[in-house]
Amino acid sequence: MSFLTINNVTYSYQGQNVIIDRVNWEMKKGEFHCLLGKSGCGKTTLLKLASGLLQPDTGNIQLQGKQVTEPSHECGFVFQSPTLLEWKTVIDNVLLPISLRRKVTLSDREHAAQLLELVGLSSQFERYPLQLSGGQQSRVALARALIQKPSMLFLDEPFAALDAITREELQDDVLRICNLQNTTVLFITHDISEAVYLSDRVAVMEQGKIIYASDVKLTKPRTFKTRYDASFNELCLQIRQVMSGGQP
Amino acid sequence: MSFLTINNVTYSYQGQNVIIDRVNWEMKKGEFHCLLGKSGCGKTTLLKLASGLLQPDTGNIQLQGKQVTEPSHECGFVFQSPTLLEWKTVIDNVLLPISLRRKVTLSDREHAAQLLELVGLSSQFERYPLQLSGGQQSRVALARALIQKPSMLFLDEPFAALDAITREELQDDVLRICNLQNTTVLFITHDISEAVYLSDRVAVMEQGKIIYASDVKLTKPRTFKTRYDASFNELCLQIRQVMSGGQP
Amino acid sequence: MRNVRLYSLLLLFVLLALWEMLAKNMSELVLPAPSVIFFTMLDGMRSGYLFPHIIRTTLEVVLGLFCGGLFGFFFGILMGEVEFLRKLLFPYVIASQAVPKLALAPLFILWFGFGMTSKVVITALICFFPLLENTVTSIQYVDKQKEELFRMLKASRWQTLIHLKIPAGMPGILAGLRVAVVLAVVGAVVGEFIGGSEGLGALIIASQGMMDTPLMFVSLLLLTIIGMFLYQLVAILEKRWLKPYTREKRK
Amino acid sequence: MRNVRLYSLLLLFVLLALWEMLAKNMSELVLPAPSVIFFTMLDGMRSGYLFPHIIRTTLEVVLGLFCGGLFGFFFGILMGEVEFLRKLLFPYVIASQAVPKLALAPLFILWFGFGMTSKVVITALICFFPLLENTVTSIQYVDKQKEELFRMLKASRWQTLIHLKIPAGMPGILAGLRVAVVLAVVGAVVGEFIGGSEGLGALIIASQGMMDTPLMFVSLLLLTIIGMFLYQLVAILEKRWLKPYTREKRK
Amino acid sequence: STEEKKDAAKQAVEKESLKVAIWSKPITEQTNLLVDKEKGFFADNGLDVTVIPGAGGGDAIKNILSGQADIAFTDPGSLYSSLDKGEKLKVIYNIYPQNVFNIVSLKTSNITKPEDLKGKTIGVYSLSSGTRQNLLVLLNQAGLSEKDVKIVETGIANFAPLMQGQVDATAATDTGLAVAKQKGLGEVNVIDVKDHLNVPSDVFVVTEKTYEEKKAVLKKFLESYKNSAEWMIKNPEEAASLAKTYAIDGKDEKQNLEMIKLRNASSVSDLTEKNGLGALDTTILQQGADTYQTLGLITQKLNMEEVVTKELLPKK
Ligand SMILES: Nc1ncnc2c1ncn2[C@@H]1O[C@H](COP(=O)(O)OP(=O)(O)OP(=O)(O)O)[C@@H](O)[C@H]1O
Ligand SMILES: Nc1ncnc2c1ncn2[C@@H]1O[C@H](COP(=O)(O)OP(=O)(O)OP(=O)(O)O)[C@@H](O)[C@H]1O
Ligand SMILES: Cc1ncc(C[n+]2csc(CCO)c2C)c(N)n1
Ligand SMILES: [Mg+2]
Ligand SMILES: [Mg+2]
Repeated sequence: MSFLTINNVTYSYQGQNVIIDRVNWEMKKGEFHCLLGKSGCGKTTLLKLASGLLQPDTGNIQLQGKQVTEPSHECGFVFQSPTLLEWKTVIDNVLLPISLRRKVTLSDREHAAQLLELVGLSSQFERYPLQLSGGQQSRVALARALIQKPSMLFLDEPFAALDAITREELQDDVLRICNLQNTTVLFITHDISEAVYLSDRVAVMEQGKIIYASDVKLTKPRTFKTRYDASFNELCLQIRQVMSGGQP
Repeated sequence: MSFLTINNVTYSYQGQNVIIDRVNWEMKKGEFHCLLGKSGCGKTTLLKLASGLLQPDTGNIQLQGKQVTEPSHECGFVFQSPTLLEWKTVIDNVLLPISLRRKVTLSDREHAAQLLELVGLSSQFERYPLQLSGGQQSRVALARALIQKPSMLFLDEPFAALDAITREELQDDVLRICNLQNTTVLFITHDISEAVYLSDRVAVMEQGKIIYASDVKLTKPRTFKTRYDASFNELCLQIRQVMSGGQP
Repeated sequence: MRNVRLYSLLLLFVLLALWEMLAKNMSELVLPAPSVIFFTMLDGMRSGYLFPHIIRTTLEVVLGLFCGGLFGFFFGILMGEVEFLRKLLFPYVIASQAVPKLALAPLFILWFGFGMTSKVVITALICFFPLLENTVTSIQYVDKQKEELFRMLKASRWQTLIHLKIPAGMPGILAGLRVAVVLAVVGAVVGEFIGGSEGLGALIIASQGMMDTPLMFVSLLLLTIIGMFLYQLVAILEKRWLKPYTREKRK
Repeated sequence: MRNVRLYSLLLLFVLLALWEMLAKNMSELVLPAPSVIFFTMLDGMRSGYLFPHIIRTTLEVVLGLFCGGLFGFFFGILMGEVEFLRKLLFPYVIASQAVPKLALAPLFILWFGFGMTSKVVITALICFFPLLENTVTSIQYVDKQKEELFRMLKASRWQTLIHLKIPAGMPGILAGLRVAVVLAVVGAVVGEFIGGSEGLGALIIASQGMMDTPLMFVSLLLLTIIGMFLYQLVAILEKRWLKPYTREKRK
Repeated sequence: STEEKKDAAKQAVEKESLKVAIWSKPITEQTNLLVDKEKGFFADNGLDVTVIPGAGGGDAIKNILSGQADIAFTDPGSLYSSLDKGEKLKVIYNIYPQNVFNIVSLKTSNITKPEDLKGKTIGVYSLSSGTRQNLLVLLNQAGLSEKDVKIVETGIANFAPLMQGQVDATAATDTGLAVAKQKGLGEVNVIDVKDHLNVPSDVFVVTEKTYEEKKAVLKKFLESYKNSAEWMIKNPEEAASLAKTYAIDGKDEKQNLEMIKLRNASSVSDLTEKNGLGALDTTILQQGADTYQTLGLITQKLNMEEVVTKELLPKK
């Protein structure tokens, strides 16, 4: 049974030209899907639709069989820009989702501290967001999305502001955590190899349509060796070609 | 004679721990240098120091032999986040640097339109920034930096929010324009191959220090073939090793 | 939103009915019934008795608002920009506000004469403060990143102001203007209390002397209408100017 | 910034000197010299004559400000959140402001008695508006991205308010509070104008009756001091609360 | 016709301008002062009179002290206070020799003489109002003081608390009482202050300097004013109808007439019968000053002989 179903969805901002054009998509529980596509093709919009932040003009979206009409408690979201609250410290920002639902306990704080350590910000708990570098801010946003242990994660280019090393570390961390919690993840990235490395399935969008989709049949868990696998590079190349307009 | 000289510069925010630690750097007229480094290592800070936005605690910075004490008219800057004015249309945002200096002429508008076309935003002139996708916003910021035809460009991860295809197109465009105008460029990126592809010289920072620097001796102009050059990949690998903590 | 209109009217009628009932059990000297007020107003309009007063007061309000608004905006910018001026002048600004103008009447008349000037000055004095305070605040809390952008573009202080701080602070500034608009009405009336022989404020005093409470309420009603009208005007201006800020919200 | 103190004092002296000179050529009944005012004040302080008035007015201001401030903040939030309420109630809010309270005196006395209540009510009525207006505005212009974040986190309306809109709108809200603080002083005095035998407003009226202009100016001076003191208090609160907003600026 | 205009302009220039600061807005009871355009009492005497409004007798005096006006139409209370502060003033004309203040109580409270007020709650306009000062004068005449009664400031609509029983009595003026009666006040007892100490209600006051420098003009003014007052006494109906346009509160002609008749009555006294309108009685003004001093409303002993001057009074 599918966990998230996007069913023939169309969307346009302010009734102007169509941004999302009859998209269909399906995700099973625990799967990790990546969305690729040129800048401005509608990835973020699709993610917002899937998460219930936007309502489709036509078609429908279902999460665990239920129609999505608004964001759900079970979903975590990392926006394209970090979107932290300037007046809260880093750790309070991470704890925000919790503090909105109940009193923050000591174990919550410990959990937040763990996550911050995981994303490599162990010494910045009490800093304010404006005192962080761009990449540090985006890592705080990631930690915030993870603190609720969501069963569904929507990640919009969470690693775009990170260097190759940190990025690869975090890729592995996210994969591990999601595996552990059997989290379903819809992930947007511009890095083709990142997409292939992470996903069970990748899709390429163009002008609001999904023009290509492919299962990634690499062994799991992925390790650094995966990147040197022949089929890895082949898939990357294929996707590249799709994106640059050639046929798959 | 060097165009930009960074001379034994130290910097710390609010007198806390040292962020930039006795950095020396030199750039000649028309050179393209890339700065790499882990997230939070101080790249943005160094760029802001070099551009005169921040003042070093010790040491000094010289542009064309003159001490840099404040930003100069000859410098363009792309910030890590797009930083557009929400109440101006895209084209007015691009024209902002001009409109601050003199009346905007028709030829300025044409120039702006050209640049917007160059960055692939030909149909969005009259939109407002909030109606653009993340990558589109960052491209507007790039166009804004280019409109003054600056002799020195500071680019802080301008392509981070862009997909591989658009990114490579823009890389070539920027290289071409800078070559044409003999622009000196200091460029921050997280993409090692991007750094190598673009630069005459790359540097790797760690904890406020420049721990590695190397000339890139690939043929110019760079073409898509460059990326498949053996020495290209070798250099990439070397930099990767430096960044992941191994010796060069 | 058509419903709002309906409910608004409904509420109005309920309130009027309540008032009418309340007034029934009370001397007309204290609280005249809305119906009485209405007919008094009708009379005053028909005979043309009210018009010179309305015109006079409106003129004072508009002129005072214009001067005071400009002044407040201008000084708000100056004091927002220059910390020195802010620290230097704020005590005097507060003094000018905390002092009840009614008590300073003779001085104003001494300095600005009996004509309209003194009332315009009082109005301006009363309504410049909210605009000043809001302007000072609004242009100070500007996005740091945008400020850096302007520093990078070597924008002069003036340009940063015009192209960044004022547009970015517009919502706050306009909130100040809306407070100022309403205060301006009070200002003009206070001015007329003191030394005016025309205007709705003078009419209030005169009607008090005559114990003509209905007439007094007519004046109060007219003042409210003037205030509401000006407020609405600002709201319309706001809708025009702040389009880009709210564009996203529309859908 | 120590220089500001110096210049501030200097300016004060220059102004006082000017005033002294101006007053020399004028009847004490119209404009008393600062020196005269000072000695009158000293006398009043020494004899203890002024204290009950000061205490009374301060109490009214503080109580009125508290009630009016809370009320304005609370309704500002309600009206900022619920467009329906905003459209429904704003006419009445404006009416309550555009009407000069002085004219409504008899009604207030009728409803709230001769005691302190009527003055507190008037003060509250006068000072709630700037806070309301600024709150309404401040909580409406919130970063769209942050709003989306809160929607994603399924924050209730209330939580979005508490955790996002109010903190983000704090600078604007505090600007409103600062205007309110100063208006509260005027409000209390106007209340005392109407029917009070104690308080600085009553003292102003009494001194006008006795044509004791120096005493009137002493009252005005004391009012200014109360206003300035409260304003400064809010500024200190602001510095505390808004630290994170301005943290970057310090260096 | 252009020449005519020029002539008129010339005349206007040649007219002596004079500003009269009054204690109120231009109201019906002062119609004679306001209708110069129509009746020309002052213009015909070569005067160009401007009326300057104020909020209370104190304002009128402040306005002459600051040079904003030449003549003050003010009450003796304000005069005494200013003299007490050392101002040099001259009283040149007695506008209303009759005191217009009174104490009004409901028939049911059975207050008929000042002594009955003991222990009662009495409403006054405000701390600075004539109602309070005159109440104190009356109490003083009855051997009572402020402490024997409870004075509350009721604001200008002071009859409402009386009707609602919040006060036992209220201090008012004759015109106030008349209006209140018209609005349904009902049966009341009235104690008139004039029956106990008939201090004039209003006088024309000038500064000593103006007095010295502008004697001729002042004389012309007083003469014109007297004419206007006589006209109003003779033609109350015409005045009432003119008040509709010239007085700010002259909406209701019937009420205008009542006001004007009351003021006409307070403009005359035995003395004015004898010496003509405006006749000054130094003794009663002195008595008033002394009472104000005993009441503590002023601190010094005033000598009204120095202040009152009959020199400018028009002949009968
Ligand atoms: N305004 C500030 N106040 C205090 N510390 C700051 C401030 N800005 C940055 N820092 C700290 O300085 C260090 C360097 O920041 P910088 O922005 O230069 O990093 P960066 O190399 O650009 O990182 P990234 O790749 O994530 O953008 C970081 O550890 C950051 O936490
Ligand atoms: N609020 C909006 N109003 C109108 N048009 C919008 C709005 N947001 C986005 N768009 C348009 O919709 C299209 C898709 O935007 P979207 O943000 O989904 O792109 P994206 O695939 O996420 O791009 P990027 O990789 O640059 O983030 C773009 O062309 C953009 O201009
Ligand atoms: C006929 C007449 N009626 C009322 C007053 C008003 N008045 C009398 S005393 C006083 C207090 C001092 O201002 C005031 C206001 C007046 N002057 N003449
Ligand atoms: Mg996007
Ligand atoms: Mg950076």
